[in-house]
Amino acid sequence: MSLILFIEQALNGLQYGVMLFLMAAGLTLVFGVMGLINLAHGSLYMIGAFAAAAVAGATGSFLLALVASLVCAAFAGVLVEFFVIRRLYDRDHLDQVLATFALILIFSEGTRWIFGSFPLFLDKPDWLSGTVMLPFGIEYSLYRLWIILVGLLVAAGLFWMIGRTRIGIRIRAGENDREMIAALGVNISLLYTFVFALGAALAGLAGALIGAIQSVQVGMGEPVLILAFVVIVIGGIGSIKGALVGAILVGLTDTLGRSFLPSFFGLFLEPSSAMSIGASLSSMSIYLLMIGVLLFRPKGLFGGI
Amino acid sequence: MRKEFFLNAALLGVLLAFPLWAWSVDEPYLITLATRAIVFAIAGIGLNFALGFGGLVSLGHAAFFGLGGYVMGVLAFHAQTYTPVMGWPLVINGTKSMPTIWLIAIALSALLAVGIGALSLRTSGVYFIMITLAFAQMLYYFTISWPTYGGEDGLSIYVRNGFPGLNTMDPIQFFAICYAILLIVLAFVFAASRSPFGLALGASRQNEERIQAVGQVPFRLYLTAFAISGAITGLAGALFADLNRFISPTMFSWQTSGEIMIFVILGGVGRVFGPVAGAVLFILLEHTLGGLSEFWHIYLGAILLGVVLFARGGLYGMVAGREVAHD
Amino acid sequence: MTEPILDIRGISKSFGALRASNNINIDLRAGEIHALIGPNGAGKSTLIKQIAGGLRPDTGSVHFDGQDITALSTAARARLGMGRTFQISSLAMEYTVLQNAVLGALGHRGDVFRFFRPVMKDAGLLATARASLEQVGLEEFHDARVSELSHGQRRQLEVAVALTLSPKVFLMDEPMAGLGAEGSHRLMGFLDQLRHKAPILLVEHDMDAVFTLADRISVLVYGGIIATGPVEDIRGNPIVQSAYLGEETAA
Amino acid sequence: MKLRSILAAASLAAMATGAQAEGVKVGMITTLSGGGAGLGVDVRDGFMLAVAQSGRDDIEVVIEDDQRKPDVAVQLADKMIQSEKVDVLTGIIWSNLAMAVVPGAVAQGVFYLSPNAGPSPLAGAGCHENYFNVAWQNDNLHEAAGAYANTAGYSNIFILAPNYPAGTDALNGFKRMYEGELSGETYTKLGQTDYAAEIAQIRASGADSVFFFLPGGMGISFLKQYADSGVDLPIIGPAFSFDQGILQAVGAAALGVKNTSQWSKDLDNEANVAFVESFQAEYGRLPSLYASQGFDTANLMISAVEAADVNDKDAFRAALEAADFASTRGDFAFSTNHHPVQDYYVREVIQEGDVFTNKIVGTALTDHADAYVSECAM
Repeated sequence: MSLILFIEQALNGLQYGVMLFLMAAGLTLVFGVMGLINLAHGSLYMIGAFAAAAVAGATGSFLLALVASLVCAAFAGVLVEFFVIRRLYDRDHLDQVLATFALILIFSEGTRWIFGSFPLFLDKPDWLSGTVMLPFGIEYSLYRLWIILVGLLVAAGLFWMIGRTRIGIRIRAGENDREMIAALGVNISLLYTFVFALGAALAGLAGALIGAIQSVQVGMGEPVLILAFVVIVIGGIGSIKGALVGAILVGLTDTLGRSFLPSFFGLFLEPSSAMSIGASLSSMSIYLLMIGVLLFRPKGLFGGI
Repeated sequence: MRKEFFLNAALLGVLLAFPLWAWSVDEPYLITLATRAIVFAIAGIGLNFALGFGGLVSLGHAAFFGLGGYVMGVLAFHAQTYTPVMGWPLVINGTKSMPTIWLIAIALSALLAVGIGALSLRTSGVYFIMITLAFAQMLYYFTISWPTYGGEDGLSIYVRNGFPGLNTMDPIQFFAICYAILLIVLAFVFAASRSPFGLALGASRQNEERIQAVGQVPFRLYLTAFAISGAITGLAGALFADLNRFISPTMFSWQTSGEIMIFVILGGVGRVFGPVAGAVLFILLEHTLGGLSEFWHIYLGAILLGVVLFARGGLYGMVAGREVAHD
Repeated sequence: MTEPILDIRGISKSFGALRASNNINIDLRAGEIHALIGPNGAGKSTLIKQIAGGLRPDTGSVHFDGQDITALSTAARARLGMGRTFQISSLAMEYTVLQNAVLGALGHRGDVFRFFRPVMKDAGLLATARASLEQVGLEEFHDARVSELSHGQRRQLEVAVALTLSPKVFLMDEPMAGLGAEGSHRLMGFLDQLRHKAPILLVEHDMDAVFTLADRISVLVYGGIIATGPVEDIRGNPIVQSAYLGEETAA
Repeated sequence: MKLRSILAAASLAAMATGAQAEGVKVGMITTLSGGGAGLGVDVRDGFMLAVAQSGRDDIEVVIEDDQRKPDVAVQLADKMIQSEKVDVLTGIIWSNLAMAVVPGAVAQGVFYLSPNAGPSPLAGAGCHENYFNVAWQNDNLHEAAGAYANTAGYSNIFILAPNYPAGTDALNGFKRMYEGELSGETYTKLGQTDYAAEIAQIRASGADSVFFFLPGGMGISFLKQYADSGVDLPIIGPAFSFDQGILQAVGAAALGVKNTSQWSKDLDNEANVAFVESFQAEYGRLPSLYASQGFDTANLMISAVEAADVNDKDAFRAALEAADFASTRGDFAFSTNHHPVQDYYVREVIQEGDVFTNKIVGTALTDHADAYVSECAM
């Protein structure tokens, strides 16, 4: 293995981590503020991707498609929050898991009913196509660099919002003590709707951004959802910082595991079994990471609650 | 109490009468359908032992369901091919005997549950949900890429394993076996729920401080409950494998964990008979809605949503009202 | 004076910069009620946790019945004979009164890992449970759920559950809190008798109760014991009055 | 639309008169809900089109959704055989579901006609006289890709597939025919969506070309990311990732890619021209590979129904073996293990107007059977 390949793979891991962060940020926010486990977060991701594909197909504009993904996912989020989710805040996790699992079924088949069973087309715009040369002679996809940038901007925006704005103060207060914030005269149900819509919009944006280089199809949300849960559990549920660190850890572990585990086993095993053992182990690597983290920190890396 | 008693009796009665009727009119598929409901019910009873009685929300019970299935698959595969399961350090041969397979499935599932539980019980709440899911996912990916027993293709065992004195390939006889096991499991869980262990476990779920103050360690109670829970679900997995004469990594998937949880919640968390009602309802829904439309998952989702939002406590909560204290 | 049953020797506990317990020595002897008083935030709950288990002191040791129990878990201490009642009722809320009492008796007997016999038909456990409930005056409420009980009744049940353990000492964290005048009065009469069964380490805010019941009093201020002695000594102790009683009466 | 009662229109009349003696009852178990539903829908539509075109009023088709779950498929097969008393089963898309259903079904005496999956055990030691595969053995398209790589002059290829049995079979099939060197061989996680790490490996490996087998959404993701990576080595793959149903989702990223298939919509034979036209007229979309396989499966069965009574198992089996039907692929015959002997073509992805589709640019293998024939005792 060459150093340059290692650096490139580390960059890939970072980029994958940032993609996961976009998805995990909304999930951890919703959990931190409302204490809600939302399995349907993956469906909002899917809605964002489908909305973007539909709008890009009709208008040809990628930026309009991104806007559409934000708006549609946020709108779906508000609807779901209003009709279903707000009845679940004071329920236990079990009811939340089942109800949002039911939402997955409804959203997935509803999307298939509207858009059909075949994957949709969504591509990055021309101005983000192609590659750029990085130092050390690494040729890297411009679009992937752009995703890293957007992801870091979103992270910065969230840190700013939570740390510096009035709405952020309310969110933090709500995390600590629901009754207190209600006593302060803040309209708590409006705050919750806002936070849920924000989380949904982030998921939708992630769906659109990632959909441009992946497959826009029904069921695209569930594998990402499980990864996002792994991320926020590693980071500590409710912590945006934890989500960012967790996402990057997961991204790096997965990417580097995939790239180097088979050749690592090749050092002392025959090639075919090295390949299969390496591949099996790398598909389990993030779960091993998560179990390892939880054994030493049962509330995740940044989980204080 | 009386309402619940009648509901239990009716449930068991219908579960027995329906296949007998199907047998008399020669509809073997309907017998198989009832058997499927029973096997799912046993899996749900297993989860309910940890989830309902101990408050341990495990989203990884597919690990035990799948392990039970693979115990059956691996033992039967080696018996069919006349190869030993293991040649060293001691020779273990395959078997086609159901009772042996059940015992091994129960023992290994309990052992796996002790391992997973000992690690997972360090966490609680959502972390516990996710760490149990992680263990099941690892087994899922492992079996997918493990070529010896078919990987993702799974493994077909063409003929059901044997039970002394019965023809297990005859649907009604296999049904009878499963029904008998259901009764035994229900009897055990019913007894355990009223036993000293049940009282202590329930108290631990409600208030860990309390159980410590009377001199007992919650961790031991939870771990025991988790092991029993895993063993029952593992037994269900072995039966499920024999029902289908087929095993595959799907048994380990998170959707399987989710479905087992649905049986429990649909029926009523913490009720001894809850998972039975839940599994029967789920099979009924799957069977009738599947014929309505290509998009039947939408209706299934809407019904599940309705149950969570408006029928708290599941079917049993709706019909039998609030749970009465066991005494 | 007899040998102390419970002997806390020089324990200290810090949380970051905060010294919650500062070289505390306190003991409990047969037949006495030893009251621990102190203003809010003095570190009473932290001290109780270190005695009952659940919090390990940084330094110092806890001796019980001649044995060093500093490293033992809460459950192990309970099995050795520490009966505890909590400041905030800590009961199995979904269970009935009788079930909670049976739970105590079962925990004490120790054969928890039995799966087949109905626990609520176990004559031995029921006898212990009923006797304890009768002592605290809850015999009329066997079948009531704890969640339906009044605040005072829950306090009584706490004591009853502790009784089922036949403890060698009682640790009681504010048992009078929230009781009406009549309830307090009844409980005081009961504790007065109870000390002959097993001595009581009593954390209490109700000064009337403390001065009526206690044989000895220790005063905890800012994590340290500033005085220990018989009731009259403490009542007359100028340091205590300025540091604590004065403040309390002013409040 | 009531699934359970999708009957070939005329069969209603047949039922009304009770005339069932000559007819055949078909059970179709296929994936109609969830992520992989597109393939099942195509197989079903192709199959039903052929049934309708046959004009026969004695073919009854019962259709059920397997949800892509093996245990559900097994239950449905039991139901179809035991309760519906079907004569012929068909429809399964996925190898793992086929492995779960087929051995048990054929052992109970029904015929199974596979419109898509062709796992190797069923072609070799596990072959059965009542099992017919009308699509291909799983390795076939990969073998064709290997053969094409030779003719294209590739000598240092990078190959990748998901880490599951069909993936291992794919790479083994490719290597069976390919004669050059491998610059790398990688197994990815099943369901993986991000391929940056693999693409970086390809770039670093010094390969002159890439072969991949990534069915469904995995292939779409890989192709889009590959096109975006600046690695411009030629790619070859089996038709699955370049099929009509998903090409539109890949878009320009797939243009020019060579893929191997036993069918293409521009195959110039009478049956195919009629099929493509009538499929488009009936369903308003271009037919896919899977639709052609469903169509051929139905026509094979119809040819057998016309030649023999399904209750006479031996005669019906002989009629199936004769494969006397006009296949959309042109020449079609069964090998002794009841798997196809057929030509495999090389197609190139092109754009016609706004539609992405394939055109044939060559033939990879002629009259090709499969590697497992000799293991089959039939």
